[in-house]
Amino acid sequence: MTQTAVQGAQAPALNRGRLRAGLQQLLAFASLIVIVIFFSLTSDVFFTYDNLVNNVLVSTVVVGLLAVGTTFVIITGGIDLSIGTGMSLCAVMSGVFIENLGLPLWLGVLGAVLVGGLIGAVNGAAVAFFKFPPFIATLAMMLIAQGLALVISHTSPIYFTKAPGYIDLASGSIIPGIDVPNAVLIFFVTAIIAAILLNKTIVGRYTYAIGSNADATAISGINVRRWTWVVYVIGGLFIGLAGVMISARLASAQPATGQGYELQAIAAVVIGGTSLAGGKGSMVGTVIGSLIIAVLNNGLQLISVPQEWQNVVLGCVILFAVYMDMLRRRER
Amino acid sequence: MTQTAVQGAQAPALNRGRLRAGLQQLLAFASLIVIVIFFSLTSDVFFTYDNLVNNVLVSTVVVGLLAVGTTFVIITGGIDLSIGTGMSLCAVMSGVFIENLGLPLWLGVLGAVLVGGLIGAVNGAAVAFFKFPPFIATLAMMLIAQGLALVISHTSPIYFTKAPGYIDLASGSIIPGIDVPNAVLIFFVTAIIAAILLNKTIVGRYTYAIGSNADATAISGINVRRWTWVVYVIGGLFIGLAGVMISARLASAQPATGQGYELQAIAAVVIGGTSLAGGKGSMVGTVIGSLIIAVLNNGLQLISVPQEWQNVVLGCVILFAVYMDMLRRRER
Amino acid sequence: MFTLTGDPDGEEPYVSNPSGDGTNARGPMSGDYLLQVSGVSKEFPGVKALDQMHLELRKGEVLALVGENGAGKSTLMKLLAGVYTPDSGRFLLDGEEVEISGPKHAQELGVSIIHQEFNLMPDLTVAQNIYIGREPRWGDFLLSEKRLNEAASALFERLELPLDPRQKVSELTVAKQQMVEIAKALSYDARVLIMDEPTAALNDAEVAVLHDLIRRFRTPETGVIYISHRMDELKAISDRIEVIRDGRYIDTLTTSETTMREVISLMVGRELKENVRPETEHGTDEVVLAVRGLSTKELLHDVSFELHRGEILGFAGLMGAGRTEVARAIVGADRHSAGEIELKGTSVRLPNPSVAAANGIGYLSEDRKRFGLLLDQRVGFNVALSSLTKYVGLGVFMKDNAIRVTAREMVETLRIKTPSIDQTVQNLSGGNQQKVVIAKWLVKDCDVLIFDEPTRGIDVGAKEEIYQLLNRLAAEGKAIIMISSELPEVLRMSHRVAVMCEGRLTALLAADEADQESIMHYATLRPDVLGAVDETPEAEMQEAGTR
Amino acid sequence: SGSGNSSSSGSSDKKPTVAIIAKGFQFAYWQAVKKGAEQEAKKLGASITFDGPPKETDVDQQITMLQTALAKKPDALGFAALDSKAAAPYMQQAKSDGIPVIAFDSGVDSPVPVTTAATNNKKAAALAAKHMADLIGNKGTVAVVGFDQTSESGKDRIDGFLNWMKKNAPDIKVLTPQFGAGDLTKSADIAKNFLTANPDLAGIYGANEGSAEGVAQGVKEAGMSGKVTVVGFDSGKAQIDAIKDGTMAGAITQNPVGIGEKVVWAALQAIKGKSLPKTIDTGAYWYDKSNLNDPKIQALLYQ
Ligand SMILES: Nc1ncnc2c1ncn2[C@@H]1O[C@H](COP(=O)(O)OP(=O)(O)OP(=O)(O)O)[C@@H](O)[C@H]1O
Ligand SMILES: Nc1ncnc2c1ncn2[C@@H]1O[C@H](COP(=O)(O)OP(=O)(O)OP(=O)(O)O)[C@@H](O)[C@H]1O
Ligand SMILES: [Mg+2]
Ligand SMILES: [Mg+2]
Repeated sequence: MTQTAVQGAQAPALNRGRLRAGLQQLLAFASLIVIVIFFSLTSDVFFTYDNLVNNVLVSTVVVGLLAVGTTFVIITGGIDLSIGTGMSLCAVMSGVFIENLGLPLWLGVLGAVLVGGLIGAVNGAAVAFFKFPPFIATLAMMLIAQGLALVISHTSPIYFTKAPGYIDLASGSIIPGIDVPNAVLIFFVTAIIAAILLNKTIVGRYTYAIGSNADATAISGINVRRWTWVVYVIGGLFIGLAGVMISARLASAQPATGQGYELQAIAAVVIGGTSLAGGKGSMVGTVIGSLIIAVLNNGLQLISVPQEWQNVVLGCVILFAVYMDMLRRRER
Repeated sequence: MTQTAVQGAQAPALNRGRLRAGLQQLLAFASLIVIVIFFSLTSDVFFTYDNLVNNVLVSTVVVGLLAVGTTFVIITGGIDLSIGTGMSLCAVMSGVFIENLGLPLWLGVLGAVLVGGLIGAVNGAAVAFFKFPPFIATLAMMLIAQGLALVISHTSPIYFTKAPGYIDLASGSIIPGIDVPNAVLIFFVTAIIAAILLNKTIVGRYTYAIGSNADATAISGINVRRWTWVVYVIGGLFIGLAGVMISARLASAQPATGQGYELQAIAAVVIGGTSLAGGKGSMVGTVIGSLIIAVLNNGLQLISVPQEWQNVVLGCVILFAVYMDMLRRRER
Repeated sequence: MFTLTGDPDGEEPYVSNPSGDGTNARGPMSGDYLLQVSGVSKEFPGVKALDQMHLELRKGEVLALVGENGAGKSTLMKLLAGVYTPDSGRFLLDGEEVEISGPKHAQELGVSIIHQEFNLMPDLTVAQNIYIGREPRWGDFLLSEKRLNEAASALFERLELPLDPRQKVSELTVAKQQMVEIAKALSYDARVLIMDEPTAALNDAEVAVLHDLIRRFRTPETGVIYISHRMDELKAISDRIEVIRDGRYIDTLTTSETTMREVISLMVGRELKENVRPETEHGTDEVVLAVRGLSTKELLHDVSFELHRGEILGFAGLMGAGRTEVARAIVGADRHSAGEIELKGTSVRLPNPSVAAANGIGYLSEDRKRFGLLLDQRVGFNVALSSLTKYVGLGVFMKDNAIRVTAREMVETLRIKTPSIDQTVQNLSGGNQQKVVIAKWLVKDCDVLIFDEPTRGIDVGAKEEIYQLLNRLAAEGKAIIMISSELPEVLRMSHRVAVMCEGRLTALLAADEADQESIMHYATLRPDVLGAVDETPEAEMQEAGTR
Repeated sequence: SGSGNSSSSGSSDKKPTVAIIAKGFQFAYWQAVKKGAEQEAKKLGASITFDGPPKETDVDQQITMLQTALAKKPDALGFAALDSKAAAPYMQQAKSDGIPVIAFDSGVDSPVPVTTAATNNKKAAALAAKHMADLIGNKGTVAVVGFDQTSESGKDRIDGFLNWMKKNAPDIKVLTPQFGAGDLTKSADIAKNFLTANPDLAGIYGANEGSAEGVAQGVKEAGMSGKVTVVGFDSGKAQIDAIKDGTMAGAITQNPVGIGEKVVWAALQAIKGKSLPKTIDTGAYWYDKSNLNDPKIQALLYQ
């Protein structure tokens, strides 16, 4: 994955390039590191294990999962606005499966993830087969998912009472001794799987190819429609997983939350250096982008920046982080 | 403006084409007409002068103004996420100018519109000169504008008490005898000006050229950076105008509202057939798109669709409208 | 409905069949044919691109397909590649009728194609592009990047192409991108290889390499369809030449028994004034543009020359010599690190092409898709793009009617084949797209015109017209730089020839000093100091060129 | 520590710190709560922080803020839960960290909070219903504009109203509620649509500040000022003006400043280990033209 954070799907060219590539990789983290150092100096609780793991990382999980999933979609040159409300719908369906229908935990979780896959499949079909612009197809899905989440839940949160294990999915800690919440582990494990999928498998290769030049990909004999659809389904599975994680964390499925998460996730992806024009991007970048947003939200509150100023600072830091990334690439 | 709704910046080709172009133009309205007919049949109050003008058109104004302004930006292949919160900032500044500083009405309004232009100028500079991706530059501006609106207003609404004429800007009726609120008039007049700007002037021509292929446009000897910047400034002026209209309508500047309007405005633009990839689009389409959204919101409530279902219907209708538009183009 | 025509041994030229149904009793056994196309038609909105088209490819032959811009060559090839489906007609492969359902199917049938317009994924590497859809894998899913690059390296070694498998395609020059396309097409175990203007972006040395590749590819079981507007290379590479005009089959000639003059007259359907030479012996003494010590960070080193009023200054050099970079640096499309540009005696700063254009310097790029055209806009808009400021009336409004008049004039003057000036440029044939770019600069009316590969993809007839046009412009007092990879063109058209090698200007030759040998000499005159920055590929290229 | 008002430990020589997590911060209501808290903190010599999520549906973000606030190890915590069940584990964490929790605005479904300073939203909404019924003579059609379909307080403000009507005013027909997300323009559009669809509408109830002000605006735009009975909730300049000019008949106000004061007061009591009542009802009051200038009411209103 060395150079991939920068470039996409390639291994570094020459041996002398390895060192430079390694440095590049480090530079990708630059803004994150700068921000972390800043908060470490200005707050004495920021750089504690407890804050970093239980606050920063835990709050990265949901947006991070959405961002990881939607990275695939964005690299194809698409966009998915339905991830936020789609997540709520999946959370609600998880509640329906586990609480209302009393299905076993694993089946309920699987079902919720598959509902996410279904959302992705519908989006993907609209984009790939019916040629809807992704913005429109997923905007419609955003509205439809929001509506359905409210309709299905009868506009009330569904509380997980029957399956105590459900909450442990997010807040428990499967590794004895080390106090890392499962949600964080699940996030990193799935991010790594996603990175492998993107960089080391045929799905990832076609994802880049379609985003780079869909016509040329089609002429090369690749079934662009089918693979585009597959990419949206993958994105959808992550929506489902995010829905499970947010409802497990809150011990409840909140039907009205969700809107706004799509912008945060897309922002994380773009801060991570993935281009909305398609063809370029990396999973490492997306994870870093998600962390930057989470660290900022946490750190600004810790150093008691008044909330109305927090947005101003957040905006400026996003510009700074992206500018650093742009400089880094230009220097290559 | 005949065929431009379809293709962009040129007048219709041949005389025999005129008729076909006219028909096309009508078809662009097709989904709107279908929706209007549907609601006319299902609700006996929908198709009344009062409902159409005072409810539907009045509720079109703010989103419509934002959509009209952002059409320019989208045709260049950009996007502006800051229009919603930028509008709030302009509203707050209008309050500061007129209420806090006691400037005369016209100066306050001018000032607020210019603040919008300034927001656009900053966005434009970030995009055109510093080469930020538009999504990032305007996302940062969205956060910053939101923060500044709250900071400047001390997180309280500013009420317009000193300048009674301000409210008339939106709710008064300048044409005696005919009961059309000024806000509606202003919206249509500016939309027409925008359409002329886009179709009949060099700014419009360059807007299409940049969106179509910025590299080729630059090599053709056009100062792409400058014109991109100009386009964002134009978009910004509309943000300012929208800020004036919303605060005039409410007789107060609400610093916290605004977010979410950007998605509605962009949706209106895209429903109107403008491509987010740039190079294609029309003002007529944007106005139609804004009207479709407003009619739906109004009509669904009139026929008492429960609110949680309204989003579902809205999503489906957007798909339908865009699909109609896609069919219409394919048939050309 | 259709019977085969022609002599089994291909000794006699086919008789043209104006009715297009190809009825003719004589013919070889269908087993001798690799590929047959009969009665194929294809219509686009407003354009009948192919009308009862007919083509036969024999086993073991190179069949050249020629025709004017917009004749329908690429359309026919796209039908064969499964990109379009025909409105009517049949395809026979090895005598058996096939229906080509898509690009993948065409590949499976053994039909491999190099498209005229690049069809590469710029964000992927060279190797990834070549093996797209056929990546070496572990199992079904996991990619093996190592084996991929090894396969590509082996392929390049076999084909003797100077390509780096790991380089990103977006970083390659047009010529190298063309090599990637060629390598990709050859990497399939194809029986029918279709090349749609593979040499448009190549210079003579690279063309030789390509021809060598084709000869090696040809076996008794394979065949090549070769499309080109370079008449000289048809003689060198093809066995037979099929001529088409306006979407219709005209004739098939045996190369060894025909003259190019005959081919051309069949193609254009009229006599051509050939071998246009500059109207004046040399330009005036008035220096319009002086470039002094131009250097860039990457490549250019101390490039100095003067351009005179009324002069055509040819630029020759091997691929990557830096001709394009000189042009881009002059107009400010790229930054230069040192040097000065004087316009009519005063030093000017040209930070970007818009300032250059305002100062009367126009640049026509070699890469028309990326830097030349607004592909999704209409012909009229593209033609007027550079000169829109000329068409502003009443302070702000565009004078659309005046634009339309100009656009129509240009379509006529340059014989741009388009149903109307409202056709989207994307739908024009490659050569006609190039004409649109030229039209744009003619309308702009610059004093200094830098034409980078202006005749790329343009048919012979139109080429002559463009040469005449260049001469006329020069005679009118414009100063013209013509960058070209076609040496004969450079030699014919230039008052003087500038030769470049590895970013340096190695010679400025007067017309009478310039010939094939002298230019080749200076084009390979590598400075002994420093050595090249990016040594390997260029070195190999030059070997290939001098071989 | 680097920043002046960042505080991390409760060492005795420092001012006690109270971290307050509200349901929002942008609306006047929350600013009034903040103001009350700040006043009380100044009076009692404490330092406070005040945060809230951008929207009242952002449960997850509020939980993150809660966690971050706990990371600062404040001496006490004031918390207005968007979803009290979802916050339960963090209440436990606060308890094990020894941080006393004061619930406010609405209850927290947990034994942890030492006290709850809140308005009883259902009761308050019932009060609004009662006044509405009185004003329209116990018959006719009434419309409801809410701000949030899912949160507890959003629901209580509607349910309290609907339940009272059902029980006490059988002749009043209440239309299906619509929700405007507290956005003035949206709420105004909704109110106008209600009036168009039901020309005989007797009254409209707006369930929070934004909704009520939006409804008043919509009624004005429809030219129905005074012809339809508008009952609001909360306070704010536009509402007070609407009451003065007759567009709005009256509204329910809570005591946000009082809530803020009580939170800080109770927090300091808890820090000192003093016992507190289980609930502090901060009350809800009807105000209209007649009692607008009553100093008791004036104290509850904010602009
Ligand atoms: N997609 C399309 N839509 C409309 N017209 C098209 C399309 N593709 C090709 N044409 C038209 O069909 C005709 C044949 O085009 P084609 O590209 O086959 O020509 P060509 O012989 O390859 O020319 P060139 O030598 O310039 O490449 C042209 O008139 C062209 O404008
Ligand atoms: N986009 C690019 N990215 C990286 N390198 C480039 C790019 N364009 C050109 N180069 C390099 O710059 C050098 C000069 O290229 P240039 O295009 O100026 O040469 P040229 O003489 O015009 O030859 P030709 O156009 O035939 O390739 C070459 O070494 C080439 O590899
Ligand atoms: Mg062609
Ligand atoms: Mg070149």
